[in-house]
Order: sequence, then structure tokens, then C-alpha cells
Amino acid sequence: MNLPTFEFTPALVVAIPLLGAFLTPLVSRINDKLRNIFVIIIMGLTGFFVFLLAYDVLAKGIKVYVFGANTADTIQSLENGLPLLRILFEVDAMSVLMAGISVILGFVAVIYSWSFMKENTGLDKYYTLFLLMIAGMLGMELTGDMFNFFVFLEITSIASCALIAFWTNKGKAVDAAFKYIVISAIGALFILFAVALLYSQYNALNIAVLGSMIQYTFLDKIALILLIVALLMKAGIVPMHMWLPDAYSRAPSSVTVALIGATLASLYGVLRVCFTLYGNSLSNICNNLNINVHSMLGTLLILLAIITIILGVIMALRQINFKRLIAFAAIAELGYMFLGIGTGLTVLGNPELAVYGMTALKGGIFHIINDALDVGLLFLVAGAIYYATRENSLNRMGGLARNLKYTTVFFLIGLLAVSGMPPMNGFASKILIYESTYQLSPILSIIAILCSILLLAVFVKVFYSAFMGPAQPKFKDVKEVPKSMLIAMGIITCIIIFIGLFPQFVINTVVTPAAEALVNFGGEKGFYINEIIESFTLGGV
Amino acid sequence: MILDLDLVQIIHIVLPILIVVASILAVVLKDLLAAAIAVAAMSLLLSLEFYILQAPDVAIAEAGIGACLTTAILIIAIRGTKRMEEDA
Amino acid sequence: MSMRNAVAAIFFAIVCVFFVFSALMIHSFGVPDATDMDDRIIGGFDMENNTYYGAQNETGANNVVTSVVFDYRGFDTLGEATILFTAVAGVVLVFRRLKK
Amino acid sequence: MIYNIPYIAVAALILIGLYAVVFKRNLIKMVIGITLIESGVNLFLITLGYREGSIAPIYTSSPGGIMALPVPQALTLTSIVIGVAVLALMLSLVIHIYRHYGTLDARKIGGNEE
Amino acid sequence: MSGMSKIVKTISSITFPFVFIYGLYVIAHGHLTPGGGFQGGAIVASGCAMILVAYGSVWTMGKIKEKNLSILESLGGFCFILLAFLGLGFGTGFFNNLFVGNEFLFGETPKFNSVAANFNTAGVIPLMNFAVGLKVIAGLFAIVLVMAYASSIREDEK
Amino acid sequence: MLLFIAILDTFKLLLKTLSTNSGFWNPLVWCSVIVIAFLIVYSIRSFGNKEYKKDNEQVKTFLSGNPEYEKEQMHVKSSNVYWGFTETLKWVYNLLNKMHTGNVSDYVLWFVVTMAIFFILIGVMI
Repeated sequence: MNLPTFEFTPALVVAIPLLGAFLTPLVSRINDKLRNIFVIIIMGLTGFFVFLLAYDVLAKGIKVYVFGANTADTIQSLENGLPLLRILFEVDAMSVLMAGISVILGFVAVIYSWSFMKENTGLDKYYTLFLLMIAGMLGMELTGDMFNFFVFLEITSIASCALIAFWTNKGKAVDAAFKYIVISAIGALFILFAVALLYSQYNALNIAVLGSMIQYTFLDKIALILLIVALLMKAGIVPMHMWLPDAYSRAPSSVTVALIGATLASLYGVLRVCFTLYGNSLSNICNNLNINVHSMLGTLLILLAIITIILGVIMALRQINFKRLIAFAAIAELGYMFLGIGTGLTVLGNPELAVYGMTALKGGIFHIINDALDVGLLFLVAGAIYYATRENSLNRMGGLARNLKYTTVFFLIGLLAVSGMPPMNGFASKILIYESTYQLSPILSIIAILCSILLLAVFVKVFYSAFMGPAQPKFKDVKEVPKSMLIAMGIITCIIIFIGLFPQFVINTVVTPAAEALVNFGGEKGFYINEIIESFTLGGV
Repeated sequence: MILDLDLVQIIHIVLPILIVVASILAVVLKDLLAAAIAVAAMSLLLSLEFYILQAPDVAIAEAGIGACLTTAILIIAIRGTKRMEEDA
Repeated sequence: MSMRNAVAAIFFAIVCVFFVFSALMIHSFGVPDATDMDDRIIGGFDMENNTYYGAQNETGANNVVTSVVFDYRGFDTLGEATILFTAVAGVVLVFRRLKK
Repeated sequence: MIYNIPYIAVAALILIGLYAVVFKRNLIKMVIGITLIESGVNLFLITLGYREGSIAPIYTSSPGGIMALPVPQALTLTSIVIGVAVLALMLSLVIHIYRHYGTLDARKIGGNEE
Repeated sequence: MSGMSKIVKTISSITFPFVFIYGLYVIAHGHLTPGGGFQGGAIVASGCAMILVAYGSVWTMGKIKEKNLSILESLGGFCFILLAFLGLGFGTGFFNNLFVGNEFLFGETPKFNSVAANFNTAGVIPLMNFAVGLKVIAGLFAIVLVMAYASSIREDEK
Repeated sequence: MLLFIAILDTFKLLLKTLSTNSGFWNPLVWCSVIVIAFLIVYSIRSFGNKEYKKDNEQVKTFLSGNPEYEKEQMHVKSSNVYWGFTETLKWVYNLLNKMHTGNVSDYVLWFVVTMAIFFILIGVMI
């Protein structure tokens, strides 16, 4: 199979949603239906180009796009050690994986909002902001420049903040949006401060160039901490998670699904900072003292992850609001990812356990995919129930399985997947995490398994109280939700079942290249920049 | 002079101190309108500092956006809400 | 409440110490450590190839900052323009009429 | 040491802003605090780009001589516009919050919810 | 926000053209002197904000609809992206400064270290300055106008 | 023929077993085992199913002698489902509720606290 490769696919992946966002207000003047179709086409086109890019990157390795110059100059400057002046898009397997997740979530959410948002005003702005948010996420994931990362982070934050406040007649929604914007503004400003600290020492902004030069001075450590903590806050790890349940539960469901993508993009930022920007010492492990920083950072991440898992599950058990419950479950799921990533970070420097570190990292990355799909499906189901019954509180639900047959099936699948029951996809990634953390410390693994069981209990409660039980008289006229919402849920369910049945296929094709792109041993100038030079000289651009 | 500084260096010492004083005022003042004016003063001093640090482009931008539009938006918001900060 | 403020003050003080310390650790004022990227942008004369390089030659603009904003880092400027667009859309969305 | 006073001012600006966000209860005061943090970061970027005895990086104004670093100035321009965008959105949300809750006290609006 | 006294209105309407022209000057000479699209746009937008304060938001909203500002802003953004895409079409990539070196519009290159301010230089940069200037004027003014109008409408309801 | 081989190759790719360096996981094997187990259970169940009678006294609901409620009222509400668990862990929940104040300043305060801890652990210790 030979797909056509364009040298400017990375730019188009971001440019298409941006252009679509600029055109949406004009298109919506003509017709509402046309606008919806237009947005879906734009998302589909973006997805197509992400697919092309993924195919290209997975087959040929890292792909680079230079903005505004002929590439020959850039090759020369890289080879001769001259500074990089322009903004580069550097796309490796990890970026492509995250971009794929964002696009899938965005596509599904756009289809879902066709009927879900039908009765609201201001839909042209809604779709504009939606496309901008997707473009921001994609930019964060593809860019190779620290300042550009900050710019796209801000685009994502502002767009999602305005979307969280979409139902402005509800005070809680506006409140949640304000909390979100305060948190993200402060986080982004500290990220900018860290970028400036790095710039002050090395006079460079490119991630690869910085990564090859970092010396672990005091200022470097300060910058590392600022970056990591701000990104962790944006990813919603305990104890900085409090904005997440507010934002997730107050936003319209379709926006929440896209917000998951934004959160995961911040998580991607953490991965990039830990493994690429500060990953230089990982490449020459044995005789380097700086590895202490990594094991310390990994230990801290594991600690936070365990707290996250426990707190998320325990808080979820008590929630009555459907979406808030799922939000706490999403926090717990986030803990699993960080458990895998943190174990990888701690153990990779240790030659005896490095194999298990790699497995843990793979499990963490695989869990990113699974979490996005599972939690996204659950949020879509919650939105469907809200659409059908105008009810958010679990206390006032009951017996809905009679009216919403398909939705019940989708929820059941999402329930099994999110709580890690075999044979769903959640189990496949969780078993990787359990078995590799067991090698580090059995207690971690035991806590993770116990909390997974508790998570199942939480969702059994939801299933019982919302769908089971006798038919409630007030829900007599409730009908099945419209087709577009069912299609959206169906797409995600199909992907979940596919991944659940063939996990090794996904791991071999997508996850392992991503993990290996993050942890690349060997190389003199720093692995990332080395690979860029190679890809230039091989004509991979 | 003990420190033996020339004029530019003195300005580099005095202006940051003034900026910090203005920012402290902006936080401390109970009257929000006064705080907004303090923010405007801080922005103006900041733009002067930018000019002295050889960044005229940024100085113009900061004077236009920071000192004028930010203040306008803040005052609009204060008019739309409440002027005084409540006590504990 | 005062308990919260006391705990907050302690941690705030720690952060303060680190920030001030890092402010003292940065290279002294007016003497940057490394300037190779910016010097390359500002321009000069290349002795080996006997050519001029830099912003004035490559972009034709006398204002180096403008040439950085619109040429070398033009993509950032696109992002910035997008942010302005996003903010306008957001403000209009927040203040929209809720009834049709 | 005396030359590092601008950096100390940067740290002070950021910390004062952070203080306003953490310890003040009024929402508009918190927004002002975020503005202060942003100003601090901008000042930091510009200070990094200053070279002693340099001229502004514009060939038209004066020839010869060393120039201040242009890249931080470009970054700061971007950062300023981002700042005003975030500020506008935040303040419009504050106006809405005031309409819904009738107060600007951060403790009263959130509330403890299940 | 209702308007202010007649003196303020008169003075601001006399001052406004000067501010406007100064802003346009800053935009146009962005590639030669300090300034550019953002700075000039901010100056013009602050002049517009002055008019807004003097005459009141309801009057201003009657004169300039927010929708028209949105169209202007979209136009500016679209021109900017179009200029960026031109590089993709004719040159090698996004944001390629393709007019430089041609004896075409703004195509001349100044001599190194030259102080002379030749307006006809810098390729697409002046055009981009205009596009961004339009966008920034419309965007910033739209933000201020919408916020002022929304909060003043509320006052009338009370 | 070529197409057939290609399809076969794809299947081989799909059917690989996931190994975790200390164990393995194959969902298809698991599914087939579950199906077999289900069949066995079903056959065992069908042995006793004949003796079960529907119109008997033992089918009726018995609530300690109290009268039976209407069906609509029998639904246990969500907040009562894990009553024992939440009652036992009440102190934990009180603590957590105190933590989730819903105040933005506290959110930022947690950020500052985490930053301070990271500063001390990474900036000073190492």
C-alpha cells in the first residue's frame, strides 16, 4: 500500500481547522444545516490528514516541517551547529498518537453536537470555538518549539473556557469556566516563565536544541519544576484536580469530550518535558549522576498517581451528579496513566529493571488511548441521558433501560471498559501497568488493582440506579435519543471493542513506536535532534 | 556617590522599584477603581522601562494595550459589578 | 480560615525564597550568556563566503523585531491573531442572547 | 549584584500577583493579580534581551553598535496580546458571575458541593 | 454607559482623527520604525475606546454593529492566512517571504547597515502588517464594545 | 491468492498475544473460555429448572411481614446504595469535603503547595 505523502501535511493538520474556524461564521450566515455539514467535513479532512501523517511517520520515522524557509538552509544550520531561527513542527510517533486521539474525540463530538446542541443559540460561535480548540490541541501536540507550545496552549485554554461557559444562564457553568481560565492562565504564565528561564541560558527555543544542551543547573531544575507542575495542574492530577470535576460536569457533554483531549494534550506536554526536553541524561545512563533527577521525579509522579487513583475513586463513590461522578472516575484513570509513566521514568535508568520500565511506559501510553475513548463514551452517555430526561442527578433517575435501549448497551460497554474488566480495552492496558509496577513495588500494584475493583463498584451503582429498577412514572414519555448521538456513541464503541479484542495489534503498530520515540537510547548530540538531522539527510522531509 | 552610578543605571534601579510600588498599590487598595488606575500606572511605568531597555516596539504595544485598553476593560467590568472590595 | 492563611503563608514563603534565589542566579543584568541565535538574526558579514546575512538582508525590513514577528516566527503571530479571534468569539458567546 | 535589581523586580511582580490570587477574595483583585504576573513575565523576557550599551534592534534609528536581542521582544509582543485576550474573557465571566450570585467574594460563589 | 458632557464629546471627536492617523502611520511604517500591526492596531483601538467612553456604548453600537466588526476581523485574519498560504503556493512553505528580492511590490532589499528608510522594502511584511492591523483594530474594539454594551444594557434594566 | 495471503497476514498480526514480560493476555482465548464456561453453567442450570414452580407461595416477596410497597417506590436511590461504606468512611469524606472548597484561591494555593514541595525535593535535595 502506497499512500501519497505531502511534505506539508504537518502544517495542513493545523491549518485546516484554523481556516475552517475562520470560515464558519461566514458559512453559518447561509444555512444552519450547511454549517453543520461544513464543520463535519472539516473535521473529517483533518482526520484524513492526521491519518496520512501517521502512516508517513510510522513508516519513515520523524517528520519535520519548517515554517517559512527553504529546508536546505535548515539542514545546513543543523549540520554546522548554527542556531535554528524558524519554528519547526517535529512530528514523531508519540505526537501522531496524541493527534489521532484528539481528532477522533473531536470528530465524534462534532457529530454528537448536531442534535445535542440543536436548540441553543450562538451555535456559529460554538462551532468556531470548537474548531479552534481542536486546532490548538493539534498544534500543542505537533509543535517542536517551546514558545509555540505556549501559544497553542493558550488557544486551547481560551476556546475551552468560553465553551465551558456555553450555558451562561446557569451560574455554576460560568463559575466553572472562571475557575478553569484562572487555573490555565496561571499555569500558562508559569510555563512561559520557564521557557524564558531556558532561553536565558541557552538562547534557543526549539525543543530538540534545548534538549541537547541542558546541563541540569539550578535554573534548569527550577524551569523543569515550573513546567512539570503547571502541566500537571492542567492535566488535573491530585491535589491540583479540583477544577476538573467542575469544568467537566458543567460543560455541555460534547464539549466535555473535547476537553478530555485538551487535558491529554497537557499530559503529552508532561511526557515531552520529562523524556525529550530533559531526557538527555536518559540516553547515557550508566555513568551519569543526573539520573537522580529522573528517579526523583518518577518517584514523585508515582506518589501523586497513587493519591490520584485513591482519591478519584473514593470521591466518585459518593457523587450523585452523573457527570461529576464520571469526572472523578476520569481523575482516577489519569492516575493509572501517571503510574505507568512514573514507573517508566523511575526504572528506566536502572539496567536490571529497564525492561519493566519500558513495559510500564507502554502501558501508560496505551492507557491514554483507552482512557480517552472510555471516559469519552461515558460522557456521551451522560449527555444522552440529560438530553432525553433533562435530569443530571442520579437520585432522580431509575429504570431508564426500558426507554433507552441502545444507550444502555453503550453504557454497559463503557462501564466494563473503564473499570478494566476483561476482555475490554481497559484491562489490556491496566495489566501492563499492574505487572510492571509489581516489579518496582508490589504495594503499588495491589493498590491499583483494588482501586480498579472499587471503580467497578462505582459504575455498578450508576448502572443500577440509573438504568435498572422499576419504571419511573415521570420517564414514561422518554424516547431514544436522536440518530446522530447514537452514531457518535457507536463509533467510539466500535473502536473500544476492536482495541479490546486485538490489543497486541494496537501496541505493535502505535504504542511501541511512541514509547521508543520518547525513550531513544544512544546519540551524541541528543537523540531528538540527531533524528531530525537523519530525517533531513535521508530526504524524509 | 558611593556606588558610582551613571544616570542610566540609576534609572534602571529606580524604575523597577516604582513598578513594584505601583503593583503593591494595585493589590492593597480597597477601592477597585483606584486599583485599576494603579494597574494603569504600573503599565505606563513598565512601558517606560521597556523603552529604556531598548524595546520601543514593545513599549508602544504596552502603552496602547496595557495602559489604555486593559484599564478600559477593567473599568467596564467594575462598572458592571461593584466598586468596593468587601471586608472579611 | 486563619489556619489556611498560615499554611498558605509558609508555602508561599518557600516559593518566594526560590524565586528570589533564581533571580539572583540568572546571568548579571545586561550581559547575556549566549546570543548566537539573536546575533544570527540581527545580521553581520560572513568573512568566509563574503556575504551578508541577517534580517535586513533576508527579509528586507529595517526593523529587526518586525522581521522576527512576521517572518522568522510568523507562525507564532498566526497563533496570536487566532487568540484574538478566539477571545472575540468567546466574549460574544458569553454575552449572547439566550432566546431565539 | 546591583544590576540584578530588574530580575528581583520580576520576581517581586510575579510573587505579588500570586499573593493577590491566593490571599485576596475579590474576583477582580484576582484578575488584577494575574495581570501583574503577566507583566512580570513580560518584563523578564525584555530584561533578558537587554545588552549593556546597546541600541534598539532597528536599523533605521541608528547605525552601527551592538543591538538588543530581538527575539524576546517579539515573544513579548505575542505575550501582551495573549494577556489582554485572557483578561477580557475573565472579566466578562466575572460580570456574569456577579449577575448570578450578586457578589464577588470567591468563597461565597463556589460553595461546597457534593 | 450613557454619554458624557458635550465638552468631552467635542474634544474626543476632534482628537480622534489624529489618534487614528497616528495609528495608521505606525501600522504602515512597521517595517522601518518601531511599530507594526499590533501596536498601531492597539493605538487605533484605544482611540475608538475613547469615542466609546465619550458617546456611550448604546450610541456607538448604533453606529457600528458588532457583526460588522466581526466581518472586518475575519477579513483581516483571512488576508493574513492568505499571505501565509501564498508562500505555500509559490515558495517552499508557510510564511515564506516570497516578495523579497523581486523587483515587485515592496521587493527591494536595503543595503546592510543602511539607515535610509526605504518604504518599498520587506516583501510581504507591510501587507501582513496591514492585515494584522485591521484584525487587531476590529478585534480589540469589538471586545471593548461588546463588554461595555452588555454591562450598560443591564444597568438600564435595573 | 495474493489477496488471500495478505488477509492471512493481517489476521496473524491481529491474533498475536500480548506479553508483559511476566505474563500474557489474549482476549480471544479468554472469550472462548468464557463461552465454554457459560455453556456448562447453562446446562447445569437447565437440570434443575424443571422443578421450579412459578405459582407457588415461595415466589412472593417477603419483607419481614410488612406489606409490599408499590413498584415505583421500591427503587433504591443512588445516594443510599453504598450506605455502609460511606458511613464507615465518614471521617475520610469529611476531610475530603473540607478539601474541595470550590474556591479558586484554594485551587491556586494547592498549585503553590505542590510547587513548593517539588522545589524542596528536586531543587535542594538533588
